[in-house]
Amino acid sequence: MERQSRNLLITSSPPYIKNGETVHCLMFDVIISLVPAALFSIYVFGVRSLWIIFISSMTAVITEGVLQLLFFTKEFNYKTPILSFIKSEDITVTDGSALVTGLLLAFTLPPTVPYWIPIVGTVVAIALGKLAFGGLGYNIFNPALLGRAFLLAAWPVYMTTWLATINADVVTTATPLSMMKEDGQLTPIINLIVGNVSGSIGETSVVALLLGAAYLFYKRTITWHIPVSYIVTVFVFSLVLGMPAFFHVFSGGLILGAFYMATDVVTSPCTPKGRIIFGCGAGIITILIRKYGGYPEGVCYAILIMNAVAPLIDRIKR
Amino acid sequence: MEKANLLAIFIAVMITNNVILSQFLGLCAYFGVSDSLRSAFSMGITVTFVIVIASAVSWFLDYYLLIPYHMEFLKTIVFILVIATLVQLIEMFIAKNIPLLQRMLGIYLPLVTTNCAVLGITLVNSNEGFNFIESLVNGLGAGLGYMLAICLMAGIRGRLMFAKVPRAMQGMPINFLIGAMMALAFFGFQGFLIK
Amino acid sequence: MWTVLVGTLILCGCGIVAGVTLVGAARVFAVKTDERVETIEALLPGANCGGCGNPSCYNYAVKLVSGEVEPNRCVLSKQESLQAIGDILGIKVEAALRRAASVCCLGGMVAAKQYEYAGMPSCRVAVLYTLGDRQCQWSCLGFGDCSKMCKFDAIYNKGRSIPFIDADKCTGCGACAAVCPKDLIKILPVGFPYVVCSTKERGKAVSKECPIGCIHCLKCVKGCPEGAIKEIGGIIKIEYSKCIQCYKCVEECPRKILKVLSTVRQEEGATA
Amino acid sequence: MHVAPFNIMTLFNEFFKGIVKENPTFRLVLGICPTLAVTTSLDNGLGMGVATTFVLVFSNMFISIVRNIVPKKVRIPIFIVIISTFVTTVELIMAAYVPDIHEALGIFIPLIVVNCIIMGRAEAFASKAQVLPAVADGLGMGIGFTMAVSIISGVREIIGSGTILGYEIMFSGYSPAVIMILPPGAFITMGLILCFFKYMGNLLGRKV
Amino acid sequence: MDGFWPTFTKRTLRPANYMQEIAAMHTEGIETPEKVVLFLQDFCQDFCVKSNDIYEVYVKEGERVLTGQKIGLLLSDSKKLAVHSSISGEVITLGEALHPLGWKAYAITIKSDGKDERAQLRPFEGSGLTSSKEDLLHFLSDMGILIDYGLPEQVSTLLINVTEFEPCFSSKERLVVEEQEKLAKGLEVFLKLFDSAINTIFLLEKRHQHLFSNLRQICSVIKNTDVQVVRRPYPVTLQSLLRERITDGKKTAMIKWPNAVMPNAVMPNAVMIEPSVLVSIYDAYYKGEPFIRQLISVVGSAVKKPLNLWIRCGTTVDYIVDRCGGKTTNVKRLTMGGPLMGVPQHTVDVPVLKRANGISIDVAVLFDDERKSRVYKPTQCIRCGKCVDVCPAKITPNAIVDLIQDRRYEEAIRLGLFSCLECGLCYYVCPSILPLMELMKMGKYRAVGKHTLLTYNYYKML
Repeated sequence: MERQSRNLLITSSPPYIKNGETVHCLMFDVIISLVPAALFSIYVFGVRSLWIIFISSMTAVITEGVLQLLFFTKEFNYKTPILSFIKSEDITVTDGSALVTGLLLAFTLPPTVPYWIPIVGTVVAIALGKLAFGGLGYNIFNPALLGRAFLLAAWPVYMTTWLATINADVVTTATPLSMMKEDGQLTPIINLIVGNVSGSIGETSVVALLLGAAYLFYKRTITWHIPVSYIVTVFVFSLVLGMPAFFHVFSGGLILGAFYMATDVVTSPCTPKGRIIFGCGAGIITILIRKYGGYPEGVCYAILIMNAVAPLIDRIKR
Repeated sequence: MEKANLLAIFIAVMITNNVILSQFLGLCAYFGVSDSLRSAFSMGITVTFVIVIASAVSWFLDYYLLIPYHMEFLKTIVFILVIATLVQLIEMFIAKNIPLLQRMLGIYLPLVTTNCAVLGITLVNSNEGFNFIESLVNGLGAGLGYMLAICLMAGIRGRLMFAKVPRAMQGMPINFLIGAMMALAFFGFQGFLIK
Repeated sequence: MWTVLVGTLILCGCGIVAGVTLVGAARVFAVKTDERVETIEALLPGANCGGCGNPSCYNYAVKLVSGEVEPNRCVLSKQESLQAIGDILGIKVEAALRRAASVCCLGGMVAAKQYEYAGMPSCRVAVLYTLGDRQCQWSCLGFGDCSKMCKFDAIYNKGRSIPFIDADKCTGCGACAAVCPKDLIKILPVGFPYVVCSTKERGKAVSKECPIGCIHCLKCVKGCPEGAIKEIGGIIKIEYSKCIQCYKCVEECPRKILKVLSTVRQEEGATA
Repeated sequence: MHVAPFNIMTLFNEFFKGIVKENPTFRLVLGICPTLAVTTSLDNGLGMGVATTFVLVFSNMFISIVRNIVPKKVRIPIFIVIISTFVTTVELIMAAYVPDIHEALGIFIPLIVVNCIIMGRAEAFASKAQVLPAVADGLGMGIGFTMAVSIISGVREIIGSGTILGYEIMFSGYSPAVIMILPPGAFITMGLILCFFKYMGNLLGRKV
Repeated sequence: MDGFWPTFTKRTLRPANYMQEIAAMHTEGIETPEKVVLFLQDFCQDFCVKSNDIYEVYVKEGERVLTGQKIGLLLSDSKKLAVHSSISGEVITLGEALHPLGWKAYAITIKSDGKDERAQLRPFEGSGLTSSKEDLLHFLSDMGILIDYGLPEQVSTLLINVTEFEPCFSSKERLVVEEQEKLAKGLEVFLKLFDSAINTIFLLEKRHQHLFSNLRQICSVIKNTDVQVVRRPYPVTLQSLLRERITDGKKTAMIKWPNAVMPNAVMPNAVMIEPSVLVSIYDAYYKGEPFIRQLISVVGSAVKKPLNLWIRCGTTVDYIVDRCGGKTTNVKRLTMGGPLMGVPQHTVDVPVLKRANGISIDVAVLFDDERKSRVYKPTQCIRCGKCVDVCPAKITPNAIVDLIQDRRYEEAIRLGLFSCLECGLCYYVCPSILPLMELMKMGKYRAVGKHTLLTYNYYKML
């Protein structure tokens, strides 16, 4: 009946050409752009940081795969899990977003954490931060930052023990920001830019991060609005409050946050104006926390708070 | 000095110890009324209004009636009476004089009576021994903090309307998780302004 | 003793002051409201299904009180609550016919294709391109936009198929009918015959497009003893006020296109 | 108006429905403020549960007694006054006998007044039922609430400080997740438990 | 697994000018086809598919007609438009035929006798009409050219859209290069329709800079004329939007104006036309030749070589496929109007869409074979905002589509659903492969009323 001799044409919605970009592309672009920073951290902090990155990203992928298999596939057969994994159309773990979350989470951890910390953090990030909302595209908060905020609140001791770089004589030390906060001691800008300071795995080297960011800009995976408005606001606002502006721009996780976390497409506003507001808001909150708050670093919380505000920004500025 | 103290109270109750996210006051309405931005905003305004007035009235009662006669244990009863009466009064007043506002706030006003934020803040005012101005500032900060949290929640829930939230998570569970995440985000303000 | 006395006095004082203020305020700011609306709203099912043509049960209750609509417009209410509403309003309520949604298409995926549809799996979108990918313009597209609308799980699709309607669960609210881009879903009284094909073509033109469609032989029209069945503008229509449920038309139909809308689940038709 | 007939079976029904079927916390999601605020440790949770149960039983009883003499228009203020009387009583009792729990619960004892469970039961049940069913209902609801609060506070205490009622129970080397006894932990615990109940409900509902 | 692995190529936000070779292609004429189908119920592609119900037929079945002979008349509320036979031959059927826009419509089918005998030409000079606006308008509609906004009294700016929105067409470019004289003279005639001197602006894309000198020459002849180089090309649907503003104030209440579309050019009373209309006007005014031929581009993977063709109106697609060296059995997808905004066809028997209205689209035909007509599977929106970045109407397609799927049409309209130009760029860039434009189109129908589509449909199912 269906097979007629007549040549049936295919009909679908009009645009017949695409620029070939898919969600996979976006996600793998981010992964590629994170490689320089990862390599640098392995060089500086040793193999330990490689292990943390590996554990974190693997846990992310496995968590997402298993949870999607259990709760998101429509007809899941307990007897043949692998078959239903392959057959199901609802499983989107292959799009690489879980890998990005795992990587970014590992980047925000200190290199000294015990190996179970990234596991717990990633499970929380993927399960509560992302899949509870229905998966990629629906989450309100950046999963990686959520995981980090969770870990920081749960195990503050582990999360604030830092490893010195290989060039230093001591083993544990403080990050430039906490040195600034506690002793008022400024770290030389050049050390901050190269990455010869202690800090989280991925956040130390500004050069490596900017290298990756340049790739993202070239691929148009991210737009300039959020990073530029974020960094400019931090710079200007810290000048206004009489703080060392260059130090605040290059220290801590600001570069990592501005280029990789705040630009997470799902959790930021989708109009250019909205993105600029988002960046400015995050910048102001970051500096406020760094100046007046109890924590030395405010990027994580600033972005999370702005994530909560993003739906409102979208509502107003579209 | 005086001003800095007031600012500290204001910031503390509005952001650092947000009335919803850290003190768990007024959660029923927070989850119940945050389904649309409009109603959330109305609720926020109503709560702010009622808290400020209730703070003022209860301060007078506390300071001039209960404390002189050492009747502090009657605080709860007296305050809740005051609040219930106040809400009723405001409702009637609005219904008569400002019908537009009535249409906006109508269904939320009765909800405010059983909102623990109002009673909680008046009790805190009394327990902390705030003076009149401090009570007012505390009430205003609490109300604005309430409004902030509920508006953010409404925005998020407006977006969630399009999300494919898993069935077991739909409704209350996901709302609680959002609450958790907002509380986590507001953690960043811990130790704010305290030197 | 002193404590008890003062405590009592303070409480009574507060109570009296509050009471007097409230009573006074109630006098000053009196606004008339109709309590019946709330009572009636409580009696309504509260599903806000829209079956009565109002956006919510509250609006329906307001209209009921103002006397604009009949109480039996609500399809979800049980007879007792309808009666109770009638008592409040002081009017007599007649029992409403039980109605259920029914898809008036028999062929669906059996009808001949005119092109391969590769767009979004949604009837409302597919209908943009020549009213769907079937040659028959009145065929169900089977993407199940209607089943996504149902609040009562009464209608569902199996893959791409004509939706199955569980008339037991169906309340006749009409949400599915409102969404159907081809108006194939109709809300019809249960227990009466209905025509399961909507085509306006006749004879061979139908057979070419769909092997099981209505060819308009008009045997049902001739067979009806009450003259309740008529062909108007190419559609066979049954006047339910005249129908005596003799089911002669159902027996007469050579292609079994007339069926009785029963509360039993409709049998599953052909799928793609 | 529905009046429950006096019958020992109905009494049992009224009692048990509050524990499982209409559990105020997990099924109806009422009175969440104290549920989240005071459940940092199991003894706090138990204290809160017992206090609420006490208030529930007595306020239900009294409201049921006075239900026929209270004019409809002023019933809510009167209910509130009755409830707050018992709340004040409980507060004074607790301050006298368990001062440390009273200290830990802080303003949440007076806030029992505005707990939706109590007001809700008063409005929905006690104002329409006879005394005995009302007491049974209050007791059932109270025990249901206490159970829910104990579960939440137990989970939070075990994970958040590695103890239960102050005794170390977790394996050595366990580092407690402090977040669980902080506000976000309360939200997370509550959300996940609700999700679990809903998931089980869906699972069971599908089988039936 | 195309698009699974990242490539290091830069992704464009606008389709590049693929098929460069067609740009250099000179236009070719096409000999008279064997048969033409001419509709008496014509439609213009617009926000809704509209049709006129009333028409007059001047020929009978079996009658012999000459090329350019007037055979029918389309009528709607205040407009009328003559239809001319584009070949000489015999009328074989009068009745329904499949229209490229999807519905069946009343049409005259003419079989060619191969002689292509011309009917008498009637240029404006010898027609005895006065040079008043009304007469000129009447003359043009009698020649098969409809100026859709009637007598343009309020119009203050005339925009001539030389930009090419679709990536693979070059018919406008060829028109400017080859028919520069006709364009200038046609514009002169067209300007006679307006009372006072109005500004005329040629809109030229940056990548078509080489046309600048040609257009400057036209400008030097005619007063108040200018060339403006713009960054983005404008979709043809913008014409309808602008015309809507001139003619129907009520309907435009639903449209949120794309104020940022054309930073300098959008004035309150601007209208936009395609250059090809001017060529037709020249032919009619000076030569007396009615609208019987049109320029199309033929591209696609099922075609051996892409072409710019002059065809007779009503030529069916299968003839063109043969003419371009393709096989009809190879054709898997047929689109009328380009890869971004075209109308999908489900059979090769349809005639080419007639560009009869002054506002309608320049037609191109796109054939694809099996390989090219692969369909992507949509995933969910990740809110990347790329659709917002590219949207020429400055609306937020992702938010609107969310609302449409939730059936909140009121809010969708408030967000500018009706200023969607249906240009297809949002789908082009969407990494989630969501059919945004399709959903917007659906939303427009549903927002106006569920039955709009059906009432405009010829079958009138209600």
